[in-house]
Amino acid sequence: GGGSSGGSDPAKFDAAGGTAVAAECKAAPVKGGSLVYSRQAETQSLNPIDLRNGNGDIFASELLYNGLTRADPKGGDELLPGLAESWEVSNGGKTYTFKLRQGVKFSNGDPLTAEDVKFSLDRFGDPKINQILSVVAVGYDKATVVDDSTVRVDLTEPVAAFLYNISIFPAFIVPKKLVEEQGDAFWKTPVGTGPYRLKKFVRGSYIAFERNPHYWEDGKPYLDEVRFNFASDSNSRLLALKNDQAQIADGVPFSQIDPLKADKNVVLQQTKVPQFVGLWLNHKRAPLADLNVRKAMQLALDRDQIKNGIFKGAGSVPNSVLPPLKYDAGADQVPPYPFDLAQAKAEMAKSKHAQGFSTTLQYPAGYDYYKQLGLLLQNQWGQIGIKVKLIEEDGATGTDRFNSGDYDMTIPYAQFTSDLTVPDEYAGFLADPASGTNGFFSNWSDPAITKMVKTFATTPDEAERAKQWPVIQKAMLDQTPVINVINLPSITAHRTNVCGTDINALGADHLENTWLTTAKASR
Amino acid sequence: MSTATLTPPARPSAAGRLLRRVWRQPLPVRIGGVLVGILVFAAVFAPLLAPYGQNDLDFNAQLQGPSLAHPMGTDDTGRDVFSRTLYGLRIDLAVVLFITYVPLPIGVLMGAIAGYFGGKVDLVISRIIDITIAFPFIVLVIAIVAIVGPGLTGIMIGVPIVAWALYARLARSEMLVLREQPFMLATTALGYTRRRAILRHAVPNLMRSSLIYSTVDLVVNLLLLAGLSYLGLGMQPPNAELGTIIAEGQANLLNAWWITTLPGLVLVVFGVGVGLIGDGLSDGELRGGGA
Amino acid sequence: MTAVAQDLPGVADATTDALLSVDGLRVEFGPADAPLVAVKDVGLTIAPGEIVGLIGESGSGKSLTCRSIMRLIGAPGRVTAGTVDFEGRDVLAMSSKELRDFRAHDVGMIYQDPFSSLNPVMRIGDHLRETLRANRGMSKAEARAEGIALLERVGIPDPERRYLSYPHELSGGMRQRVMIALATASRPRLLLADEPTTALDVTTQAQILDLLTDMRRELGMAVLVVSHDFGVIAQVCDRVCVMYGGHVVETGPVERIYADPQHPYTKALLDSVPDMESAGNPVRREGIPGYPPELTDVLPGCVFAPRCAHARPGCTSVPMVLQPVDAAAPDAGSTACPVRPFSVGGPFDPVAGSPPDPVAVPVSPQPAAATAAMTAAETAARAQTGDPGDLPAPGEARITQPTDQESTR
Amino acid sequence: MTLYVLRRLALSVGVLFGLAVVTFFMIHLVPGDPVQLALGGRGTPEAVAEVRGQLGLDRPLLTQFGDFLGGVVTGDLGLSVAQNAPVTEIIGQRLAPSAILIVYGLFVALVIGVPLAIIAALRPNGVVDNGIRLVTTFAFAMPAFWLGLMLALIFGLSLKWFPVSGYESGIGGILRTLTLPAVTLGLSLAVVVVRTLRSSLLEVLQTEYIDAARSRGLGEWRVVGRHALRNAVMATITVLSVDIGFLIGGTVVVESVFQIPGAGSLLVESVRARDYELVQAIALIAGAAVVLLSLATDLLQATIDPRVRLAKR
Amino acid sequence: MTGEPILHVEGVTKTFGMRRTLRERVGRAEAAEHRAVDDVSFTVGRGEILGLAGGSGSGKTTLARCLIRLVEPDSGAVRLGDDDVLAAKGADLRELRRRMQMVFQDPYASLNPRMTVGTALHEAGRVHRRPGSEDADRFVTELLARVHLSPTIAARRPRELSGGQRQRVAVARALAVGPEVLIADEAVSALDVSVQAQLLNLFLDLRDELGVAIVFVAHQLAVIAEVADRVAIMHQGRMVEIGDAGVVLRDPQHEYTRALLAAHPHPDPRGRAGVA
Ligand SMILES: Nc1ncnc2c1ncn2[C@@H]1O[C@H](COP(=O)(O)OP(=O)(O)OP(=O)(O)O)[C@@H](O)[C@H]1O
Ligand SMILES: Nc1ncnc2c1ncn2[C@@H]1O[C@H](COP(=O)(O)OP(=O)(O)OP(=O)(O)O)[C@@H](O)[C@H]1O
Ligand SMILES: [Mg+2]
Ligand SMILES: [Mg+2]
Repeated sequence: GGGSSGGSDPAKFDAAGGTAVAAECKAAPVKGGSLVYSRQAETQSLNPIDLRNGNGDIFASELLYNGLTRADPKGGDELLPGLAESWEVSNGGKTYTFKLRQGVKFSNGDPLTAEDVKFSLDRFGDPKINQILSVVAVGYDKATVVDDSTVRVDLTEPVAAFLYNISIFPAFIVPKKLVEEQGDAFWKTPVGTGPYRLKKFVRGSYIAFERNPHYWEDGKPYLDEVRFNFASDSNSRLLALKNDQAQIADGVPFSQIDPLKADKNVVLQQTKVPQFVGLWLNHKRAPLADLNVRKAMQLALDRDQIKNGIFKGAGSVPNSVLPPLKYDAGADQVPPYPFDLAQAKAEMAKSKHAQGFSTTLQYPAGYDYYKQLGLLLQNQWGQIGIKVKLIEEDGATGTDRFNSGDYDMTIPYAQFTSDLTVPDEYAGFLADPASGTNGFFSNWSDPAITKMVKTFATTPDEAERAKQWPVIQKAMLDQTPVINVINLPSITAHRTNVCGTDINALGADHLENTWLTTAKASR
Repeated sequence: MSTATLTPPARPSAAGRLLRRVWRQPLPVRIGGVLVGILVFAAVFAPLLAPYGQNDLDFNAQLQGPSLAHPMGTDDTGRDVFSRTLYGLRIDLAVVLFITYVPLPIGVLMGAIAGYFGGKVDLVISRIIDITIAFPFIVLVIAIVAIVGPGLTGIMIGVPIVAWALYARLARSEMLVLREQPFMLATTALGYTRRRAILRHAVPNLMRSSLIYSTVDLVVNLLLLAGLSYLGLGMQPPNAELGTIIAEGQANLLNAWWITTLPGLVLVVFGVGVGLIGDGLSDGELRGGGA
Repeated sequence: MTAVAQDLPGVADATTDALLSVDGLRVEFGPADAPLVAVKDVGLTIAPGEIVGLIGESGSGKSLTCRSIMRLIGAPGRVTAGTVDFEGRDVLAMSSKELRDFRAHDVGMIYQDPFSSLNPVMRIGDHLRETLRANRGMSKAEARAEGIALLERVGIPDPERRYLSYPHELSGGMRQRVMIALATASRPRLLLADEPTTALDVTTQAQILDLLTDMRRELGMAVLVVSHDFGVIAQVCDRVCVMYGGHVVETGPVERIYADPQHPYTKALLDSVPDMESAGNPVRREGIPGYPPELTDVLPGCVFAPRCAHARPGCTSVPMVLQPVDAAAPDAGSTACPVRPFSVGGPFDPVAGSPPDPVAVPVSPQPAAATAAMTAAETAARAQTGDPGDLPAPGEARITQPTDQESTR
Repeated sequence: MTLYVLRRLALSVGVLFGLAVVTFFMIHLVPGDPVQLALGGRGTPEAVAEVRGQLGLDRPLLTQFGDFLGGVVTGDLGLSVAQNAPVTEIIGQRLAPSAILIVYGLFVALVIGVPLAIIAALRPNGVVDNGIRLVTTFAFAMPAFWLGLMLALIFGLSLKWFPVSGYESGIGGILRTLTLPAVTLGLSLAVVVVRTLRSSLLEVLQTEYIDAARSRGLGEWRVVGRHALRNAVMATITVLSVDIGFLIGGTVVVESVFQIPGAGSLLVESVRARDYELVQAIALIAGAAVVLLSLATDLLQATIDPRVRLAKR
Repeated sequence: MTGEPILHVEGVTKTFGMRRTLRERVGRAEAAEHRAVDDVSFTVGRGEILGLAGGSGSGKTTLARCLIRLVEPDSGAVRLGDDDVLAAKGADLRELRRRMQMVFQDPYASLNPRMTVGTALHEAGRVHRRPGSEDADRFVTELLARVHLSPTIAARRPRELSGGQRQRVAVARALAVGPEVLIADEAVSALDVSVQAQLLNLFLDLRDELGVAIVFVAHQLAVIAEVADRVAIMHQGRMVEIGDAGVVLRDPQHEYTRALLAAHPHPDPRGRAGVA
């Protein structure tokens, strides 16, 4: 569980390991060809409001549908117009009026109507339908068709992140008539406005898309056909890539970074996404409720060792307890915890647990890097007298224990990613009791920070928000309710003949910009 | 050999007798015995033999190929694969022996009872056997792991729950033949209780083929451990188990073959050793004294 | 001791025009450096059309002798000395092609257990057809007609239906008839019958024995009948070879053997045959004290000496060589006992060759005492060869490796 | 015969019922909420309750079990929570690859195993025999994922004879995509074939009817191929039918290595997701397969060996 | 020489339905319903040997097994002394079985291959708390002496013994529990004549010295003639003739008995018929 995406600065943050754009890609894009993408997570559902299999579902929906707004497919945490050409915010941030893009057609040739938009947004706002991510529909009241090309949305309160909230899958626009007529059957042969349309879907095996001839961006997409081959085994994905059985592969394991760098046929691409190793602390457990202890734990972490030893240089040292998000201040403004054993020991000495204590750390089974990380944490915290017992948990059990607060320390999700590029969602979970998650299941609460987060989430003004967040970021880091061990990038690899492989801030490939230098030779 | 011994030779020690008995077996059994013997020795004395601790991380020696310092190379956190293999072997052998030889007598007993009594008893036991065999084992292991917590405990509970059934089926079909044997009839004729007939007379005779089968089972179980580790259901960290080592190394298989291959080879050697013994035994060439 | 025997010409009653003559046959098992010798020195001849009986206790090597003639000794076993001569051809030296021809056309063999000598998953007809097609090159239809005719000849009622039966659907007697039909399908000149009736009840046994003599008469084939039942031998055989401990100890016409056995073993054997005459007044027979030797026993001199009522000190060093019973009458057969306790002149001393001191003839011991004594002797013999756990019990040491090395060559 | 089959099928229904009971309650006992998991672990309590209500997961267990059984009878295996799709549809797509893989693997095992077993049995304990036993034992003791990857590296990456992963239907597709997986599976099973067949061949070769056949002057190949093999094959069939469970277990790993969308990996995923309906359905189908297979084995044995009477057991 | 009757058998009948043993399945032809033993009655007295003869499949073994309920008869009565064998249950049945012992045909299969002779013999005595069984060594030695075996045999396992020795051990094991009736089902058929004679003597000794009643099953009439006081002939499940051995075997009344006698091979070749 837990795999969703969010967006922030999609710039390649690791120049050395980043995309080396092949010379051929400098040329003008060529149309045609088909591309095989070897993907870690399988697609199970094509219903964007009921995506239960995380990225496997999300990335397929991203090709089939569009929202009113969208994250820049080329990266960057700015929002671009999607099916809405433009919008106006009024009524103190409680009313949004969207002007729809003209001439947009669904992949079956039907025109996009304001009714479709209203229909889709109302589904988004109905918690009975939007079960998966109702949190992003916070404050949604209703949508009204103003005219053929105008839709107004009213909110119950100002929601600063609203435009971001509707940029992701629950708010994708679907054709009202067909959905109503066909019911559940619609999602088997879905119709959307995205760059591709469904060609064939073989459960557990692959899903194939073909060019949507009615796509609204001129000349795009370039590819005739895209096929996602599901391959949960990483060796298998890489073999397929090396074998040219696939041209792109996602989920490149950290251990393969170095070997892949040496491969002439393959380009390794790291993209910053709001993903991190979130280590949750249970504040119901005495030693962990002690701020000095938490600080000591932060200070005792040798993050460089973690980064280089385990993540093979990928990732970055965080200056936040949350993953990298929009508005995050830089290290100069909010400095990260340094690795300082002496200071850590001093903090321990100040705490009520100066003599050290024993605790447990549970993490998802089946990931070698968590195993190694566990060992390293055990080792590093052992130096300040914290004895950590490691427990591997089957994912489902782990989630269960996390949700019921039955843990000391836990890494609750194997892939821990924010759904949005803005901090509203995660900050709310952690600090807003109204989220109902009891401090994101950590039992932590801090009234002061709660108040700041509330204000932040309801402040429509961008500049204002950009000023507020670093303060919250710093306050949270000081408090360390949870520990962000390290920020992780998304790592994909593709063959050199594949161009335009940018990944948006949500971690999704937008294959409408992708093209093959060897357009006819692929498959 | 005409030197007649007039005085009986001094009775050799139990170990000596065992050794002598092993030595009288056919060549493949002997080779198998030596292979397994070496591995058992290595496992038992792992703490003395291992040059490094099993969890000593060394970020200055990541992914090094086999060398004098690291006979089996290092893994991607610089742990010495050889040391981990030795320690892993230790746990593996213990676990595998447990999950193989705990269900064996239970299964044999159940099979013996079913075959001996026949009729309703047989019907009931046979159905239970059928259900157990038909049950997707992986569900059970995952379920147990989820209940008792991850690690070898789940495997050590889960495997025996299922594994007895194979032995039971084997023993039952043998019992059907055995019970018509005059010496089994004789237990009835002699007025022995059924309990005695089954426990003292039938079970020891049913053991042999189960023991032979168990040599296959040993290997299967060892592979199962590895397979479950591959699926993330194996040993609790940080300590190693062969399957875990192999499964972990699997991520590096394309660039660091030794992490998977060398411990895998140990597995193979164990399998070959046990297999040779089992082969020899099933050829009916076992010489000297009954078990 | 066997070396001496090998240097001698074949058995005394060998005829030059013999169909089969076996000479100095030796079969070993176990490691080459410490072999277990199962057949030590066997010689016998069979004339065309003759029925010869081979009698002896279990484990005396009868079956191995038969198998050696067919060259069917399995892997750990091997013929280490001797010749098997069939009409001037040396069977032991045949190429695999020749061997197959030999088996296909010249000899047939039937076995003790009719329950296990037919392939349980093949129909009777399949057996016959396969054999007829392979050995007599018949077409399918011919083979079927001939197969049914064969079944009819061996007295199987309703042969057409039986042609389609599976072996387990037939009674033991019928199966043995089928075996005879199979073994004689290619009209061999020699039939080896290894205890053909042991598994059958007396009524069926009588029928099968009749069938054998009928076949001999009709086809003119010679038969070697192996049995441990003197009654069976007496009923059908012209001549008898008596085996003990891997040796032929006496041969001769069946009447002579019965009326005037020359070897103490033959006599003791005849004396232990249960007799109908005792009905109504049970008698105790002596039997032969002790037990037959086992392969691991190394017995110098006469193999029968330890159980022999007439043994004397020299018996443990005499060679086991067949000598004519009566030099004047070569047809009377020969015996391996130099003591001749039943000869007109009384027993000879085996060493000195002179009639022995009558006092030296040991009195036949009480069975109990003899048994105990033998057990002790056996124990001693075991002690010589090492660990008692090593001893294969008679009958248990089966041929565990059945592949006929020669035949696959 | 028909009666026998009917009787066995009746017994099988009992077995499958038992299997259903065990699977149902076991999976429900396991901690972890399928709905919570399906909703990504962050579903609001309301959403969770909503979905539970929709799926009927809020009713008493026994009612749910009754429903499940009713569904089995009517062929409606329910809805997968995790995938939000009908179980029959999901399984329908993923059963074929596994079944084909198993059959293909079995075929490979036989094609490799039977000749080797015969060769080994003809010269027991010879160099060839020992060599065969050693090599097959080797193959047996190799972890499937290792063996599979090696095959993929050699025949997929280097020689490019086969794709390294994936699955395609159709004869050509199956041959292309399932050959390496089937070889991986078959190699480890071949040793079982070699072992049992070899030793039962050795046993059969000692019997009198083999000697009898030889003494009739039949050629060695005929003796072994026609007389010995058919009898020896019985034991092998029995062992294979038992080992089919092992085979099904083996597919999980092989499917994962070669990324075959089969039922094995689906089962693992489903248990992970606590996808009750799916787990139950797969368990039941796998169970039915095992049960049917053992029935088929018995029938096959009766065909091969006329002595095997089916009326009793 | 016949003492008072100890074993009474009346109208015992056993019908086999579909279920048959493996051996029979492999061996015999199909028989849907088969009367293996058909209304058989007889008695055996103390110190008497009753010879039971008949062709293969005539029901000898089945009858013998019915007596101690290794096979459950369908109807009839079996009494040992005054005790009803067919009605006994549990411990009573075990006690009755103790009093009626059986020796089987196959010397190679009738002893547990995994037990030494000593263990097997001692076990039998100990289970039934036989007097003297507290002292294992003496108990075993005495039993072995009874069947003329050396005490060294005690340490061996069955496969280290010859067939004749095994059969003696089987007899010793039967004697270990102190039976009043001994049922020998083809106990000497598998043995060589030389050893057979020794065992026949042993049975005669047991009869004379211990006064046990013996039901001696054999298919060879000559063997029966050597030991039996009385002879019963079975044919197709029925007992066609029973009487003193001398009478039955010399002057058979039933046609089947005569046929059996005629087929019996005679060791004297001079008397043979029809051989060229
Ligand atoms: N494969 C074998 N390995 C070891 N010893 C064997 C083997 N086959 C036969 N023997 C031994 O060789 C000896 C002679 O065996 P053979 O079968 O010829 O005896 P036999 O006279 O036919 O006896 P029987 O009357 O029991 O059939 C026996 O002691 C037997 O144990
Ligand atoms: N368990 C059984 N099930 C079915 N039929 C049986 C069973 N036991 C014996 N029979 C049949 O009963 C008949 C009598 O068999 P039984 O074994 O008593 O004969 P027998 O006189 O001892 O023969 P043999 O001399 O061959 O030992 C046979 O036809 C046999 O097939
Ligand atoms: Mg023989
Ligand atoms: Mg009988």
